[in-house]
Amino acid sequence: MDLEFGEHHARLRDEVEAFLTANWPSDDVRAFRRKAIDVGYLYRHFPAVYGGSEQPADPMADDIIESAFTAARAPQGIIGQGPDMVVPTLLMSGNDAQRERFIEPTLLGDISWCQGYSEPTAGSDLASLRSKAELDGDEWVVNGHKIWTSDADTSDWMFGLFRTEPDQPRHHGITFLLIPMDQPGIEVTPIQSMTGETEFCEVFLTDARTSIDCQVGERGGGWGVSRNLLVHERNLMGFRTQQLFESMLELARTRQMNGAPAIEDAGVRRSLIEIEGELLAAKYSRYRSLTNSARGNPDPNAALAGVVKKLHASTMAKKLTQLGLDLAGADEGLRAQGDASVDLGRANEPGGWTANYLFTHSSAIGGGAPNIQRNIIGERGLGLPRDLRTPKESTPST
Amino acid sequence: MDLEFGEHHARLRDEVEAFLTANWPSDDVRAFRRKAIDVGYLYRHFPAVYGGSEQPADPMADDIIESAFTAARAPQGIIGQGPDMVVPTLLMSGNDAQRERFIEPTLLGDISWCQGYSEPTAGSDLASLRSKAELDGDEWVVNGHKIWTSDADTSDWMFGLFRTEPDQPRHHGITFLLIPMDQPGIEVTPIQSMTGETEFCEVFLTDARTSIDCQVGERGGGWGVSRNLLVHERNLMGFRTQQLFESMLELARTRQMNGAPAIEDAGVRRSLIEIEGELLAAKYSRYRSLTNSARGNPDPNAALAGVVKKLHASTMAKKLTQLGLDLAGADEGLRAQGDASVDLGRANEPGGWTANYLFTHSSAIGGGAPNIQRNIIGERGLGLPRDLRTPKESTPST
Amino acid sequence: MDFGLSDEQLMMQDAVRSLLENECPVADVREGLDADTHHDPALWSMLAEMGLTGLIVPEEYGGSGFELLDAALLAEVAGEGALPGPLFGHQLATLAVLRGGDEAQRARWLPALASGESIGTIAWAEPGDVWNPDSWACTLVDGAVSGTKAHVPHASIADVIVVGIAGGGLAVVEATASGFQIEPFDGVDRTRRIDTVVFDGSPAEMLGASDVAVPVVRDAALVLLAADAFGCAHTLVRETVDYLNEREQFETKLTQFQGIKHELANLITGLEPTRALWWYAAHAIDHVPDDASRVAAITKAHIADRSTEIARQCVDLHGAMGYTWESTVHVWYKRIMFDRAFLGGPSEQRTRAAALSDW
Amino acid sequence: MDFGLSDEQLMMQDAVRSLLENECPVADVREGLDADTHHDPALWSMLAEMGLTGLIVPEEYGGSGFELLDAALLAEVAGEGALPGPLFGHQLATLAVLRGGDEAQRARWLPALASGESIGTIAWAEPGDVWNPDSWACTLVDGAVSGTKAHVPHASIADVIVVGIAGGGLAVVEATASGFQIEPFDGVDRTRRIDTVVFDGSPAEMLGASDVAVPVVRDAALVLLAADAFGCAHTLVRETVDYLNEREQFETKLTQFQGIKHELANLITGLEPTRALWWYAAHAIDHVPDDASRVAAITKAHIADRSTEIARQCVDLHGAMGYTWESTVHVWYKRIMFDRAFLGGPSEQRTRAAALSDW
Repeated sequence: MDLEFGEHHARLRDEVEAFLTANWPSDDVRAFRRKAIDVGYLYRHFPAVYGGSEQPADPMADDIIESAFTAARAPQGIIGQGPDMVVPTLLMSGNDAQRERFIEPTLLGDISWCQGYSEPTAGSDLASLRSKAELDGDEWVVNGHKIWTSDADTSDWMFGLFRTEPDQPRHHGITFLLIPMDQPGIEVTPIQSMTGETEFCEVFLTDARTSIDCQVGERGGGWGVSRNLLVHERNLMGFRTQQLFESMLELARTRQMNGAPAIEDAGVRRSLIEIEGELLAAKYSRYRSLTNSARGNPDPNAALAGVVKKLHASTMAKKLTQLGLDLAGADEGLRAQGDASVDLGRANEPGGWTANYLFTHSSAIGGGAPNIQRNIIGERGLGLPRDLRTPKESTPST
Repeated sequence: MDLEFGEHHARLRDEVEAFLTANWPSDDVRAFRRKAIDVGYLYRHFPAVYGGSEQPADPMADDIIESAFTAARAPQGIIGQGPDMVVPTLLMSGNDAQRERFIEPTLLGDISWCQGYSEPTAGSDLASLRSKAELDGDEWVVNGHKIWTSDADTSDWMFGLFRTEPDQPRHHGITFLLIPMDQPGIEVTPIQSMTGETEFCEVFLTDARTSIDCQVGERGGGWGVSRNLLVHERNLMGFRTQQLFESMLELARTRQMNGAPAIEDAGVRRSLIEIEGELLAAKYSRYRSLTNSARGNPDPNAALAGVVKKLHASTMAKKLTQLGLDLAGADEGLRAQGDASVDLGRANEPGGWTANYLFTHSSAIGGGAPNIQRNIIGERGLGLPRDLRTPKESTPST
Repeated sequence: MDFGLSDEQLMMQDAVRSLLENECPVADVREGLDADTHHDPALWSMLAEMGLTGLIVPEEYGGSGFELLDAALLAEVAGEGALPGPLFGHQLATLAVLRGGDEAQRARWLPALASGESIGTIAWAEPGDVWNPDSWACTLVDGAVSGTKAHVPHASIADVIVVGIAGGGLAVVEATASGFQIEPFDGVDRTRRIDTVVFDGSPAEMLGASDVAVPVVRDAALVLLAADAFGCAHTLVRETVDYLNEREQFETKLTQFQGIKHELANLITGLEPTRALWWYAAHAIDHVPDDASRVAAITKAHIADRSTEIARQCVDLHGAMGYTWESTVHVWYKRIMFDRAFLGGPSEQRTRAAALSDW
Repeated sequence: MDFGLSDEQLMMQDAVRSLLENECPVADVREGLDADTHHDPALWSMLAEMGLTGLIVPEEYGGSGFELLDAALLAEVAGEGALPGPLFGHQLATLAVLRGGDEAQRARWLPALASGESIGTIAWAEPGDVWNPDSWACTLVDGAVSGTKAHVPHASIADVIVVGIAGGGLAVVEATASGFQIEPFDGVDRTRRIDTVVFDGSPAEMLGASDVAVPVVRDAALVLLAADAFGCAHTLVRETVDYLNEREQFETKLTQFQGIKHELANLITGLEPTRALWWYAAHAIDHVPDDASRVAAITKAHIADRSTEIARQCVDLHGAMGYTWESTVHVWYKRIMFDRAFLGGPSEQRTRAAALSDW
């Protein structure tokens, strides 16, 4: 184990700062990103040949770069499902033409993506999805109804799962397709969330079309392709709790409780340390997982650590935002989210804690509801047998 | 609603104290109990004709009497399965001869009882019990193996469930029998518990015999008889947390934490109030339930309140003993139970908190494990459908 | 001793439940969240006709003459149905006049409050999370109130505003008076709007026995919030059961999964025993005054925690649908957030209760 | 950066696991609970032969020259197998001499401690729950120790006792010395016995750099306890899974019920991420000294809580059998109780960590 902040780290910090001084601010965000990739500061884990910077895993270097970019308010990697989900999927399951066509534009923000995954009758139980695609010459013709699709109204492309062999049961006969959003067969309707914002959409596909070149992996093999995707999605859903914790410390210093700053209250102090314990566990687990991937997975408990990550993150986020909202006092507790967002640096602005508190529930979307997580943990993590189910049909393993 | 501490309560307190001054201490505990019953101070809810004192429900009066008896160290009702389980069962399902024969001697301590209920392969799933009884003339001949039997080594009689119609499935064909323990066909082996004590026994029955007069209810109808019993058992298993809470307050006053009594620590204070909230909820729920029974059950949510009681009590006991053990400090946390017991008035003696802490696990025995409780709460309390089970056999309702 | 509800009390609750089901179903409540104020005068009249606006007002002033327990039972049903409108503030204002007013003041305000003709509210908090009467800064000088009050329930439609005054007094401002301005606050619970009220020399009259009324009003507020949260939480559990009973996953009814069953069982096990707790806390205000403040604080803290757990879990048990505006679960969830925060959260209440203990 | 175990570390753990499975299965551990001391010299020799008694001792003194992370990895496996005997105190005494001793003192004691020929222990606490070195009352006057030490691990078989001295120093008493008496304490964890030791003028020698050693020994103790509790908790989950896999109720395997599956999932979700936490806490003692004390306290508190939850739930998941002496679950349960209490529980550790924070 080696966590030294070595000389090369000090050097890196100086180099990053020099780079930022030289190149930011700039009017051309895209060009800036391209430069930052070329020197190895962004998309550090993606292959250079497809537009990444292909650096060895080094979370300390990641931290140094991220801190410097944040301090300079310089653009970092595109946040979203393109770099976090589509790119890894294409790297694992796409063909070279698809990688060439989509990866670099995605990393540079030229192509934005939304996910066509959940359906009204297929939430956590994806294998029951009904949207279908039929081959018409060299095009797939797609009909169906997707839901809980983030940013569908602003995205260029959708990636998703569609039933292509209707006679096959459950997760068989599903194909992974990429579909351009700007076409007459696609209609997008926003869904208002409990926060009052519209984070999600419904997407109606009526004879929408996409080229057979946009099929990823084998026809009927979409389930396998999507399983890789799920792993990445769960990483994405992790709550960036460290920044929120810093905001909470700031809050505890300023809020009065019984005539003194809350941070002097013995119980509050212990509660803060309790939450910090969770945060540190999550942080070092991330280091562990990065190291383990870089080494080719010698860690015998890595699978268990992987499957608990999302439930741990969402449990932690709930505890953290509850304490934050309570510490913020009744003025905040009674306040609507309003214009506040879940921008973690602004949690202490009016409505900020309410926003973060309510947002913890959005994790039920996409990454799988908590009880699905518990099943995965029990079955894949602890080797427990599968649930009892209604014996109507023998259900294939997911 | 009327909770006034009225004049009659003040009068009662004076009367009880006068009674105790006149009659206690005494060499003849049995005669003292008989007198205390006759004036209406003990076994207040059992019919007078069978040896109880048949008073109207009045928890405030109960509290007044119990406090005075406790202060005078005078004997109260026999604690145990006789008065708490056998007597109610005989009142509900026995015949007059059985009531005459068993109830008063049980209340006065002349007959002590143990429960022949669980078996090695039938714990929470009682319907799968295997011990059997066959009729031989006017005697039942009993063979089998009971386990988790409290005080079997010191009891005069066992009450229990035995399979009498082996061709009937599950909970059908089971009969409720009373069996004298002092006979050659019964062998008792103590089970050492994790605390080092022997609270439970195994009982091996080999051609043990009991008269057909000792069959309670119909032949094959023991399941119904036992369901009434279970309700009473769950009352019995309730943890007497109020006294333990008083001990914890005493502890918090004396223990030092960061150079001051623990009771001055802001976090400890809130934790104590949090636990007091649970205790008060349990206390007033008990008042509610007594009132509701006395009135003939008009309370529309009484069934729900009833089914959650035991899980609430055991959850509360776990929280309470954890805080107590932590407050008691490492000297106590490292200490074995030793000679300490779960005598609630002595929790602050060495080993007392360890004893109470470990004892919270004994609730898994008898009253049903927590997950069984959760099923009962979900199904009977919230009307949820029954669990999925292996479809091998359709299981009759328990 | 008798620790149960009377037939009249159960009937009152059932009658209100029926009224809300018919006149104000939750779908309508959700629709109204975007309205200017969430107050329906027709519904208010129906509540008034049932004697509920004057529930705790003695009959001599035209009220029903009931106790705080009855008010709490009403608050429970209001929580169950997420009843929008000014009832919460109205009950507290009425209580303040009843306990704090002299004979003339009672005679002046109670009849119209009891009949529902006047809507009352209470201006308790001040900006910066000031809830403790000892810290009030609003002044009453020469019969005129000046200062700012925060989180005043439904101030914009109130006729009678009871205002906390520096030194721990309570004064009454009539809405017809001049010299105050109302600024809506963007509250999380849009069924019970709260406003900021800035007084700048509004004519006002001090209640004669304010010192008696202040602790009673605070205790009552805590208990009414607890009863409301209890009602909300019970509904959330029932709504969740109903929703999940209709849903299937892996060809199985969701409620047949023990994971869901046991979660709901744990939640209801935390909640149901607290019913008797708030019953007692409400009863104590009228009958066991020495115990009332401490038990009210314990009760508010305890039920805030139990109902919050239920709210957060029940939202998650609805899956993605639980996160939408379309689902109604957020209506109760946010109402519980209000009940938790108003007058201070569990931590503040437990700190108060500990200070009131004879440890 | 490299945040993972080396092949050597994984092999060391596997080797110890195999040894314990073969030489000290848990059934034997349970049998030994009633013995006078739970120390098996043959097993100790095997551990010594594997280099484990001198794990952190530099090679120049005959040790293996590893780091505290390795000691913690050993503690994890010791917890997994509920290894009885003096290892815990031995590691701390060795560390005290290593970090606190001058060259002559190291040369005098380390070789025998490393080879396992000498068993070491640490006399840290004093009666009345005194764990803070600032409050130690034992005196060292003219080369003689007087005073009482509590909770000394396996004192009765120790050859070298490191004793905390008033003013925050550490002195070494050899068991061959006169002037002290050992009184067994009836401890809850009977795999690691603890004794009270009363010194009355025992010859002793002060370690030269005690001030350096004291915080390191305390941090190391906290981390070793955390790693032990982690190992215990992991085994309890595995044992529970195995036990329930074998059991049926209502003709269904118990582990097929979601109620059990989700409970176990929640428990392991709290536990598994803490593995990296104690790795880091152990690593920090050797490499990030500024962060070591604070992280050690956080880690001990956190893992004590997670492992306690697991212990209590896993006992209950065993049903009535879990309450018996015959079942082995209580062996780990009580070991976790020891790990939780020794040096002070979660509340004390969090209070310390907060005091060490730069808030």
